[in-house]
Amino acid sequence: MGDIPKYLSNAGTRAALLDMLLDHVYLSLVPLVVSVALAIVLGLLCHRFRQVNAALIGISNIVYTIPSLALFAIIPAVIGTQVLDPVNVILALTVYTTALLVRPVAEALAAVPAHVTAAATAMGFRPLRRFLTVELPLAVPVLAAGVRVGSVSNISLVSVGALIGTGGLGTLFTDGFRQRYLAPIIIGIVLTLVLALVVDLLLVLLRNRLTPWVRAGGAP
Amino acid sequence: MIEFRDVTKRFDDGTTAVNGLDLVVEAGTITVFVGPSGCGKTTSLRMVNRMIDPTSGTVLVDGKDVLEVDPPTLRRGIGYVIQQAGLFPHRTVLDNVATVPLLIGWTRRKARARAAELLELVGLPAELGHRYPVQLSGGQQQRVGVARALAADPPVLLMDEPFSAVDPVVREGLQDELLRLQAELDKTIVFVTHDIDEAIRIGDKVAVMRTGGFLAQYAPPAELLTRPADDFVASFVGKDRGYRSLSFVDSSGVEVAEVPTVVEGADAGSSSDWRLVVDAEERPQGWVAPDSSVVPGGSLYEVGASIRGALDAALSSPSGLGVAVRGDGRLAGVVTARQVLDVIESRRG
Amino acid sequence: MIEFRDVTKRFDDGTTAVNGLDLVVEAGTITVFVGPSGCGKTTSLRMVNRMIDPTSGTVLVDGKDVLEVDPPTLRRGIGYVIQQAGLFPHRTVLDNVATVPLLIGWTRRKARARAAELLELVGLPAELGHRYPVQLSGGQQQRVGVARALAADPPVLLMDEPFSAVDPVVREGLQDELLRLQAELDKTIVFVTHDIDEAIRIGDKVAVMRTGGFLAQYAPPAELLTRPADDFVASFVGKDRGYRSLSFVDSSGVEVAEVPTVVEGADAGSSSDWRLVVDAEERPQGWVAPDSSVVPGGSLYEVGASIRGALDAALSSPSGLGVAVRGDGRLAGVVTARQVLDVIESRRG
Amino acid sequence: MIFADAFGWLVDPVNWSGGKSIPVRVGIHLLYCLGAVLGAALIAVPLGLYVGHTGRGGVVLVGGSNALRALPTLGLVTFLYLVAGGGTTGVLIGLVVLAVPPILAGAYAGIQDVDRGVVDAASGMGMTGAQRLWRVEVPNALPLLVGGLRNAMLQVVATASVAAYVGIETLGRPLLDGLRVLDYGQFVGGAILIALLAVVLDVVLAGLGRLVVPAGLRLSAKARRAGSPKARSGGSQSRRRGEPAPVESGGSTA
Amino acid sequence: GSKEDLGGSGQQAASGEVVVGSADFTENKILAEIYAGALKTTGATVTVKSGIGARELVVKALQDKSLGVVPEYTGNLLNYFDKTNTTTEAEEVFTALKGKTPSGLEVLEKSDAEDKDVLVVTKATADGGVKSIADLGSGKYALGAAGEWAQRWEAKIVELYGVKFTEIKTTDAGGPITVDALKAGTVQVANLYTTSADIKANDFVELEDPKVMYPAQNIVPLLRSDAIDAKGKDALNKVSAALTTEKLADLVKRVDVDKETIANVAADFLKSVTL
Ligand SMILES: Nc1ncnc2c1ncn2[C@@H]1O[C@H](COP(=O)(O)OP(=O)(O)OP(=O)(O)O)[C@@H](O)[C@H]1O
Ligand SMILES: Nc1ncnc2c1ncn2[C@@H]1O[C@H](COP(=O)(O)OP(=O)(O)OP(=O)(O)O)[C@@H](O)[C@H]1O
Ligand SMILES: [Mg+2]
Ligand SMILES: [Mg+2]
Repeated sequence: MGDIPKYLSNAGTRAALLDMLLDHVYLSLVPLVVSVALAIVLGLLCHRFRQVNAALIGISNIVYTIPSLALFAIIPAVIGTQVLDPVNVILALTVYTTALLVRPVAEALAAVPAHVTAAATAMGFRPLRRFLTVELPLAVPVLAAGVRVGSVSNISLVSVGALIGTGGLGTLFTDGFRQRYLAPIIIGIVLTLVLALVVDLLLVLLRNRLTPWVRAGGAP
Repeated sequence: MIEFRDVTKRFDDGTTAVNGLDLVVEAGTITVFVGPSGCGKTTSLRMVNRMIDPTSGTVLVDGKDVLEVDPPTLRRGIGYVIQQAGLFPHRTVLDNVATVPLLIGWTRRKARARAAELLELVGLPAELGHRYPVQLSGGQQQRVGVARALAADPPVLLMDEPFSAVDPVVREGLQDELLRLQAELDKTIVFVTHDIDEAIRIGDKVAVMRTGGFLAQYAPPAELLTRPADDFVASFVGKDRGYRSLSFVDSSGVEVAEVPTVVEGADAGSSSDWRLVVDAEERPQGWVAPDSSVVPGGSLYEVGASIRGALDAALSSPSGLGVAVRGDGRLAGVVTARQVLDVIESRRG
Repeated sequence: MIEFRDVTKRFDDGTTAVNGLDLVVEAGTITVFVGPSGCGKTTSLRMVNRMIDPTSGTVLVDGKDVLEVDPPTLRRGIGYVIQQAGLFPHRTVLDNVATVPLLIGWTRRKARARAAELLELVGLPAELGHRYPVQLSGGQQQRVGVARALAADPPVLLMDEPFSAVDPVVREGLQDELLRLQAELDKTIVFVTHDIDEAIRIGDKVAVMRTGGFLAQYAPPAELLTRPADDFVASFVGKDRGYRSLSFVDSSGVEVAEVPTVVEGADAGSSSDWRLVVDAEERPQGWVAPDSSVVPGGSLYEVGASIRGALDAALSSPSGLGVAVRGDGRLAGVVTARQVLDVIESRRG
Repeated sequence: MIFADAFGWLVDPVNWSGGKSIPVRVGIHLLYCLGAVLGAALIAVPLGLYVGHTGRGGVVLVGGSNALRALPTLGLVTFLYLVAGGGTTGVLIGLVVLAVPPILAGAYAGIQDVDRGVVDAASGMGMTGAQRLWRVEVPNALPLLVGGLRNAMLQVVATASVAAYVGIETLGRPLLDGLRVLDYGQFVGGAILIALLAVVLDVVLAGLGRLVVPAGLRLSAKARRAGSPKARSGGSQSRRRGEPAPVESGGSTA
Repeated sequence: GSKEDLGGSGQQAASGEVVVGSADFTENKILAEIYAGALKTTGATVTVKSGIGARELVVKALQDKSLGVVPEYTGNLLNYFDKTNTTTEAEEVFTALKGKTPSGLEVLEKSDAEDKDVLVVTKATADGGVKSIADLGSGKYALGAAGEWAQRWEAKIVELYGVKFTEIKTTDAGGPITVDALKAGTVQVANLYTTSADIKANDFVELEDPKVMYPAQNIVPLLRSDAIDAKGKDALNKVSAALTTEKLADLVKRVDVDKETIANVAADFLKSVTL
């Protein structure tokens, strides 16, 4: 472990680490944001239509069985992106994260008390407005919990992309492994953890900002 | 005015929730729908603001078929108070109340001002406005629900078991509040409950419904108690209906008599009569028995209120003398059960 | 017998839920704890079976400090019925009821037999035994809850708002059931409710509690109605307390008189008197007025029941004559409100 | 055409015999997965039950399991390979770390979600802590517990392919080899095999779940889904979710 | 790589930006870094995308414009472009390669530096009489090599030497798994590369290849013709000229054994070259 200071002493290495970290952030968070939007739409469909619900939950279960590595590499073959295009990783992670989030979103929407939605309808809300201003905000606590799991697992999944040469902190693992060099591996693990922690913290802050009523005294 | 014209609602699963309902709710009155669970009260109510559309028949609000109005527009003109208040947990009390004004395009400032006004109207302190619904007691939430429904000053108000979630004492307070408000605002109100006491207490007219969506009787409450249309209504209004129907007999015919009094704290001396203890403001506090022991008093009734209170005052009094008070709580006099009974019998004749 | 000796419970957050409670529940009686929400009823109850331990003071069951008994052992000897039944969703009804017998080491066969017996006792058909709780109605679940608590035949029964989840009609049935069971089983029962009517109906004694954990009054229900200890109790027992206290006065002193009758369907002829319509089995059906019109009858009362029913029968009757029936529903005679009042007054003297 | 290649690879008899045949790799893959999930269950189930039962340490548990989730499996596996000097231990530990959080969440949430009234009734009847746990809490927690195991299994099956990177002949082998030479047949064929294995294991676990989850709970879940009023007054109204599908429901780890 | 190159790598020619790719082993990464350094001196904007996997992937990346130039090896590259090739001698290979390189791509001058496949055994095995590939015999030993080895060489080794392995274990491309397998005895023969630092470090013995099964593997830049201008090509040629096998092996050792950074090692080397 004494290698770590030596490893970090090189300015080029530090710059490279920063690059990888930024790549990692980009590769893991873009899918997160996209999937939240997608999951909200799909979750809404699930919530409104029983058949869609069954179908989408089934599909997301199947998606979850595809190994991430496979998905990273099949995508270019299927949709014709460039082999090394980070879009592949982003797409793959988007698919996973959406699969992960659809269910909690649908459940959160279903958990909005019927009397609250009925009250909104009775006051003359049109469906879209009701969804955006009543149902969705109330689903935030559950959605946030899902997003937190999604962000953490994305951040750890991006590393696998290193096996096909797609940036991120995972490169530290493959490099370190080939050189039998623990320093980059340890630093890679630590940076991944710290990144996950920081993002999680930010998500908690964001959730708290969006849900002041929850801390006012008990769950909705 | 709300009219149901031969309205039937059959759900997809074959349940007939409302069956040929014919009924007119006069403008400016409170009509209560009452009946056992599942008899179609909620369904009837919801056909007024098109939360549910009838299978056949017509519902008219102020002479206009509701099916001809776009639902959100219709609903914005009809206040709806839902069981358990249905408040938006994610909005402050003030924002909850301001919901409909904002929907119909008021400015935020104006809507908030209106909301604050309404909180006062329903008897809530202004500082509650910045709390969230979870931070309120059940009774406070119900009040907010009522305030919210009143916000855009709709002429029609639908209330579905609005007070069912609170305990009996608070519930009575809310009912009083509603009656006070109605005296002031003069809305057309349809009120659903499964509590016959509540129905009798607040309804100008009561519609008793029976399982299967049938209207069993539609009449003013006094008539319901004295002349139930059939056994179902009779058993539904309960076994105290004779006593309760006295609520609709006023007590003005009962002459109050004077009674010897003792001011609280003063020496009672001795006497062979029961003497009423009063405080410095002449408010009754209890009785001194002939043996000079002090005993708590019975219930009080207000002069001019219903004769039910007068009878209960007499029955509950240890001296056999029911105590009448004026509106300000001061002693008016005493009555005996016999006197009350005389009045009741004279009314019957 | 259960004794509370100066029992106080203060929770970690500083809430004093029960404050210096001193109270004795006699063996073989039903004591009801009643009071507004949060007044400490549940906390008091749970100190009996050590679901909660008191901060100070002593709770004794049959003279023995409960703190000296190992909680599971103590609890197996005390039946506990929880609000909303608390049935085990993963076990059949029969296995739910057999839980305690199995815990204390009965054989499965014996426990099942006992459970079946208990289902019958609480009025449930045997075939329900093989269902799961989710397959029962709310009222049925409550009955199973009671059966489960009775399974090991514990001398003491704690019931925490056991009937609060069901509608008023079913609730009344369950209360009757409980009274019937108690007549048969002679348990020492502590019953918690926030419904004063329920308390008065089933309690041999009622403890009215006040927010802050204070005992406001501990008395038999009749006394509670006629002599509430203070304003809080008076307002809590409600304003009809004079009338309701008549529930505890029996009607045997009221002599019934004969009344002319007309058999249903037969020609009524004409008469200047009110005549009672009866069916072939002599069960009252309504009245024929002097103008020969048929009007529905008032409430009926059973001879020997409380005088409250007699008064209501008289008040509700269109003829002014309250109709008394025998246990089998056949006409016994009629009474006037005046007669009833005479009896009431004679009782007071 | 990719799938045609994959099919070609899958049915090529060459791939069905010898030391690197599909059956052998499926076997190895399966062994690692079962081992990892079993190991994780041995750690996570008692821990989850304990924390759920006593209510102590919930915050630490949730925080800790979230941190575990953040550990990159590839990093862990390579790190452990270099430290332990071999692949097997490293891969097993890496997969166990992966499987612990979902199982923990399932066990913990399962116990936590048991209706308060039911737990209360159990103690009120004189059950000891252990009796309450085993006779009431655990049976009621089974749907979520099994759900947690299914989640864990899915993730482990998908991730065990990484083991090939450190020289273990799991189904990740065709994946990595196919990738090196862009042999899509081999590559997609491997992916399909992994997905199939995951589905089969999931179905098996779901079946197992049906066997162990008491009938009463299944009925309650069904009634809840149907929105029947009976279910609302039933014994388990505080349970928000029915039997969870394999996809992790975020709510349970909030 | 940095963020900017992630999305825009396709337009590198137009913008004067060059992406240098490398396969996933140290030597290739060093070479990529050296190429990048050399190209920078010509004023080009250069980014490095390293650790991409095998040749198949790299070539595809060059063709779909993800990459501009990669360090390659003459023999393997020729075999890749021409599956039927049989030439193995350095000049012949290079000439053939130039002819077989698909249009749009091209190779520059080859370097003297060479890093070819080599089969190694432990000292103990060598002492037991195994000096040449021919001594491996049939059904005696297990081989550890990367996944694609069997496909490329299994038939050839039978044809030239009659060698059959009991098992061809997939390990990795000359990385820790292969070395560990050989050390642990799970395989007795391993496919490594001549510049590998592990050979010396572990006293492995390189087997002779008298029939030249493994072709010459001179370092050569493979690029997409329109990705690099004349100045750039000139710079790369100078790099190739300055490189020798010994220098390359030393560079690899400095990274793999002494844990110096690839960038430093590459920069050091570039200082010794006059561009
Ligand atoms: N959406 C629906 N689909 C099918 N049946 C329904 C639906 N809504 C209500 N019902 C049925 O219609 C009948 C009347 O329901 P409604 O809600 O109007 O009763 P209610 O009088 O309001 O009862 P409660 O006092 O329990 O609220 C019931 O039998 C109910 O089960
Ligand atoms: N575990 C606890 N920690 C802190 N305070 C508690 C706890 N349990 C109860 N309390 C408080 O103690 C007081 C009495 O509670 P208790 O449950 O005994 O009331 P209750 O009379 O049964 O009310 P309800 O009719 O609503 O059931 C309340 O203020 C309650 O909030
Ligand atoms: Mg209703
Ligand atoms: Mg309570």
